[in-house]
Amino acid sequence: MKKALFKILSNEPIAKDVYKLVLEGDTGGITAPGQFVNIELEGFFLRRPISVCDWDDKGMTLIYKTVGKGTKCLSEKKSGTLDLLTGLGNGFDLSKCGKRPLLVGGGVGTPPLYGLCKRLVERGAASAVVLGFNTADDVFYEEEFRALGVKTLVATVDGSYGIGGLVTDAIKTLPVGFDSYCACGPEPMLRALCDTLKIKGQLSFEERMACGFGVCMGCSCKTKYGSKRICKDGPVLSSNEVIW
Amino acid sequence: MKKALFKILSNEPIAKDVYKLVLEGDTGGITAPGQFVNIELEGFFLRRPISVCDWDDKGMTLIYKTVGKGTKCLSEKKSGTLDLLTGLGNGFDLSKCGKRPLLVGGGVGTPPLYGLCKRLVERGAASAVVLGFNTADDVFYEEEFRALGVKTLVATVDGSYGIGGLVTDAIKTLPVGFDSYCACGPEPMLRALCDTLKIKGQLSFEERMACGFGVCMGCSCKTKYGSKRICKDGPVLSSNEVIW
Amino acid sequence: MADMSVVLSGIKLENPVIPASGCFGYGAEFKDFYDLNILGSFSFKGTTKEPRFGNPTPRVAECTGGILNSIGLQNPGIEAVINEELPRIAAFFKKPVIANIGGFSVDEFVYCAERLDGVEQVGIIEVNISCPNLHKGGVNFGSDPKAAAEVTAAVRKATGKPIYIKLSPNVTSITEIAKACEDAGADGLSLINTLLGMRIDIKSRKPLLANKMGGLSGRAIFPVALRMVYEVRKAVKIPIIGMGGVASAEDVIEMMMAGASAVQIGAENLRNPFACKEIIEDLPRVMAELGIERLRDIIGVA
Amino acid sequence: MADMSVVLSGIKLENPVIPASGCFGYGAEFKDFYDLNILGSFSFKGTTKEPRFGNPTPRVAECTGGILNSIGLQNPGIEAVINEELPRIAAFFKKPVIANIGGFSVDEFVYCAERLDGVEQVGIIEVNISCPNLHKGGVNFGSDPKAAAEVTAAVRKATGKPIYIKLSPNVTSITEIAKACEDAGADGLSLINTLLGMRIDIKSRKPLLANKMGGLSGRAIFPVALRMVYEVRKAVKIPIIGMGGVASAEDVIEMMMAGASAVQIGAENLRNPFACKEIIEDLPRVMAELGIERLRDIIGVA
Ligand SMILES: Cc1cc2nc3c(=O)[nH]c(=O)nc-3n(C[C@H](O)[C@H](O)[C@H](O)COP(=O)(O)OP(=O)(O)OC[C@H]3O[C@@H](n4cnc5c(N)ncnc54)[C@H](O)[C@@H]3O)c2cc1C
Ligand SMILES: Cc1cc2nc3c(=O)[nH]c(=O)nc-3n(C[C@H](O)[C@H](O)[C@H](O)COP(=O)(O)OP(=O)(O)OC[C@H]3O[C@@H](n4cnc5c(N)ncnc54)[C@H](O)[C@@H]3O)c2cc1C
Ligand SMILES: Cc1cc2nc3c(=O)[nH]c(=O)nc-3n(C[C@H](O)[C@H](O)[C@H](O)COP(=O)(O)O)c2cc1C
Ligand SMILES: Cc1cc2nc3c(=O)[nH]c(=O)nc-3n(C[C@H](O)[C@H](O)[C@H](O)COP(=O)(O)O)c2cc1C
Ligand code: FES
Ligand code: FES
Repeated sequence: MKKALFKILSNEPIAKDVYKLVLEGDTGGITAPGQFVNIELEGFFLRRPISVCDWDDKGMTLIYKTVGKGTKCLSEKKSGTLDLLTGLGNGFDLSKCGKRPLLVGGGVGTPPLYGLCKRLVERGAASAVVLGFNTADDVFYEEEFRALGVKTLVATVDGSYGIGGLVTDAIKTLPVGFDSYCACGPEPMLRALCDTLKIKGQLSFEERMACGFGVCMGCSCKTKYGSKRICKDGPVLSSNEVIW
Repeated sequence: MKKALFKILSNEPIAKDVYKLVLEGDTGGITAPGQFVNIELEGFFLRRPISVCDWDDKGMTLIYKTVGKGTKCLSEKKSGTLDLLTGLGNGFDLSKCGKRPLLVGGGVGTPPLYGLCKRLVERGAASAVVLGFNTADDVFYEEEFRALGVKTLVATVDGSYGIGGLVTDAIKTLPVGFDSYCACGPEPMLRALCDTLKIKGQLSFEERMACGFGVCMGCSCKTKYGSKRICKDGPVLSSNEVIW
Repeated sequence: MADMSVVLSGIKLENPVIPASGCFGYGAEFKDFYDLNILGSFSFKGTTKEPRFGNPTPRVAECTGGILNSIGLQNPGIEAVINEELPRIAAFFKKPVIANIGGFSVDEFVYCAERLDGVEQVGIIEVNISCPNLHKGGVNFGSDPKAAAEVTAAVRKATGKPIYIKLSPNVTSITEIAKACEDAGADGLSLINTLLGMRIDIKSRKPLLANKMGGLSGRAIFPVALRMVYEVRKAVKIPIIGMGGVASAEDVIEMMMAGASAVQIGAENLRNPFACKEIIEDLPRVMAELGIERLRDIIGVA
Repeated sequence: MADMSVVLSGIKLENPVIPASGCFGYGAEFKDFYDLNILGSFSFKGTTKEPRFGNPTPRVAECTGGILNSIGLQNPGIEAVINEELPRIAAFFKKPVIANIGGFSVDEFVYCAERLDGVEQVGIIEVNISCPNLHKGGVNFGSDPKAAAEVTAAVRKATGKPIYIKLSPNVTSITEIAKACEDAGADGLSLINTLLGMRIDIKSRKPLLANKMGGLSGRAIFPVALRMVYEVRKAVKIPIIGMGGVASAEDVIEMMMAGASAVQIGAENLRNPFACKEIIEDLPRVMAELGIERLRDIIGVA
């Protein structure tokens, strides 16, 4: 965990109510894709947790949806600095992804998979990516994933773009043979994946958080191996420990 | 009273911890010199009352000292807008100033006298101005008053500038013959003036305020003619009604 | 068209938004800001038998998300209110007002209620038994179920108008006091009054308020107020006017979902004199967003 | 050199700044952020006889200037704390810790106190009789002077260590409960715990917290906490650890002027993990500005 000021380089919409925020600053706290940052916003008591979409040693990209007052306020910041806690959570474990990992993102659960995918590609893993959205207006980052050279399928619930249906429907159109999967998105999606895919998975969860660094016990969940803090022992849990 | 957004044109120090803030916006609510505005500052529950130093139909000038968190925060705003309630309080009554009014300002009580002096000069009243400060570093607006063509004396308590001593000492050096006085500054100064000057005076007071427009009764004071609200029935009281 | 109307003891309000006592004077200042007839009603400054100057100043102090006050019920006395303020109000406000009364003894409450009983303009008498700035060391009617019931029963006899007892949050069990008031004949309850608080000026090493302690109100107290409205709603059948930190149309809705039949707005008026107007204008939008057709349907749904 | 030291029941603290229970875990996460030995002490997460998962999630909700929590005392149980957490703490914290204990019965408090009695690392036992997230409908030891005295007397017998009773603000008279604890043998008092509050999600029309209500803490409650410390200070002779919304060096000083001998910082650590460090570093500057040479001289000056 590091606490640092980041400079806002840009903060523009890339889909309906979805913004891409590019920040410059010390990313030394970040150690794995799937980790998150916690953003201080003036006038709000708690910080807002947002997954790291991608990062390098100069800065990072975040993608977030405006769902309430905090994210709305964030979307209005076009310059200046933000106070962040970085490198929060465990993130995805690359070493457990195998050679042919399947990445599944739902809605604004998609961003952390991009940073993961990039690093998997660097390591030579032949990933495939399935992204699920509600409707065509919500779709983002399809091209960015393709640009990494991975097979990328998009499903929309209303069929207005890509494959009609859920990510699980899209997955059925892929050849079998994946040795693991990594997923981030709404809980029903995670559960459906867990139920249908018989391979090992890493699932990224959300929970209401206060601290985001493991001290308040706000975000606890029960797993097969005892209670875990989503913010510190997660957000990524392994498919075989989750109690649904 | 009007509520309006004002644009910050400039906000720069003009003496030790004293800032001059120039605002552009609808000044239609202001009807008399000595009135004040109440400034909303993000993160602070209450607005901050500041006297109008001068105004025209395009904007106004405020002068304030940084004494706490609110004024500190204000001093950091170099651009953008401010939400103001304007035209608060009664202000000085020009019609009661006579032909030779004496204006006395102490510290950051000085600003409202400038707007008053300007209007008195326009009406042909031959004013004289006495300004009191603690020390040379605190002095401001001496030249601005002179530029209005009025005799202007400055006193400093430590004698580091102008006449050494209090405003009452400086007043002694002036010829007699004033028919009224208007004053704004610390309460001991107002009281000393009231005790020594035997002519009628208009005195501008400060009190802790919540609303600033007369509804909360936060700022009440007892006068010889019943209780008054400093924010609405004041800030200017007449010397013969004040109970010290 | 969004239906914002609510009913308090047979009195239909166009909408549930009511400026709270002490933050709206007797309306005269606000009538210059906007047409007050858009309000559901308004609750005027707490009025006592005799005129009162109140406590020494400073009697307001800023806090994070709120304000402390120790006004101490400054008011011109019930006669002046009946003879001067109410006729003045009649000129700009055509709806029934809520008459907030304070007092130091049961007799004083009774006296004020009796005097207001015949005043047609008064829709509801709001009996403030919870002012934290009075009764130093003496009886605080709002902290004891028996005393609260005693005032309620006495005022009940003094007037045929609906009486709403305004409760203090500074108690171990607000439901106990609420029930005592209901049993003693209250038509409704107003809650909450301010939370007793204090600030110290670290430079002078003295309390910021001349009266040392004062009542905390404003956004900071919203969660406490909401909890109390929710608890009391489950404990009594009479309607509740909810208040404490309400500052937006969303807050009004949250307070109603907790169990309030109408909502008062206090300190927010002091920061923003247009608060009530803005909230009333914003309510239809928020209702539409949330799929609420009739505001009264959400009372106590949570 | 500014002298920031204070003394609690014979234990000298380098400075009065103590992270509050529940907002600092058992220190392990914070030791990675800064050297915890700069702290006066720290109060670890409320510990019960048996391990507890606590209440269902969501169990935190944001409010203006504060946070509601309904954690419900998640902890690994007293044995794990003694056998695992305390040895771990010993590796990074060389000062006596404050052991915060919770419980559902007098026996549970006694059990925990007895087990901690022999643990050298423990300087003070802080007895939390005021958790708003337990005892639904049952006894709340913190809201009744008799029950508070009973716990105090029983824990008093169980240990030779100084015991500080942590009081609830959700009461009509905190001084009455404070006095009962003093009479029953408390060495000191910690106040305040959280204010009972609630929020509703207006979209789902359900309480935001799965447990419906929770405890409000953070800056919003500072004026209430300060008032209670001030009141209790005038009513008892034993030292007070003040807390509730403290977020800056100025707040620490204000709390001490109200009567606190030391100050705990809770929710602010959650927004800013460096809060305690920054406050400790800022204290000498603020002391100099205010002309305070020895911090302990200002205890209760207001
Ligand atoms: C580990 C983690 C990673 C996340 N990554 C992303 C991301 O990359 N992109 C993105 O768009 N969103 C992400 N979220 C969700 C994001 O944190 C919420 O959408 C955001 O906090 C909402 O804030 P608000 O003020 O707009 O909403 P409000 O509803 O007004 O917020 C009120 C409170 O609830 C909390 N809250 C609301 N929704 C959520 C939620 N879904 N999860 C956790 N807390 C919530 C807020 O943080 C705040 O404390 C992530 C959440 C977590 C826990
Ligand atoms: C009618 C009126 C006109 C004023 N005109 C000017 C002016 O032209 N220039 C100027 O420099 N100052 C003026 N003041 C004083 C100015 O309002 C305060 O200095 C300012 O509010 C301090 O805010 P703060 O947050 O920096 O201080 P803090 O002490 O942190 O403020 C805490 C609270 O106390 C209030 N407060 C603090 N000092 C005063 C004070 N002296 N009077 C009233 N409230 C106070 C604040 O408004 C705030 O609510 C005027 C005050 C009044 C009442
Ligand atoms: C300055 C001020 C004066 C008040 N005076 C009264 C009063 O006279 N009678 C009363 O019943 N309540 C009075 N109150 C309490 C409010 O009516 C209300 O119950 C309380 O402030 C909580 O609501 P809020 O948070 O919206 O302000 C006063 C509050 C304030 C801030
Ligand atoms: C998330 C959270 C967990 C808490 N857990 C405990 C606890 O286990 N035991 C306890 O005595 N107090 C607990 N408290 C209360 C704090 O110690 C403190 O009394 C209260 O939060 C007020 O201080 P603050 O405003 O600085 O947070 C908890 C508070 C929070 C916010
Ligand atoms: S949010 Fe505090 S422990 Fe996870
Ligand atoms: S500040 Fe509210 S009446 Fe003057």
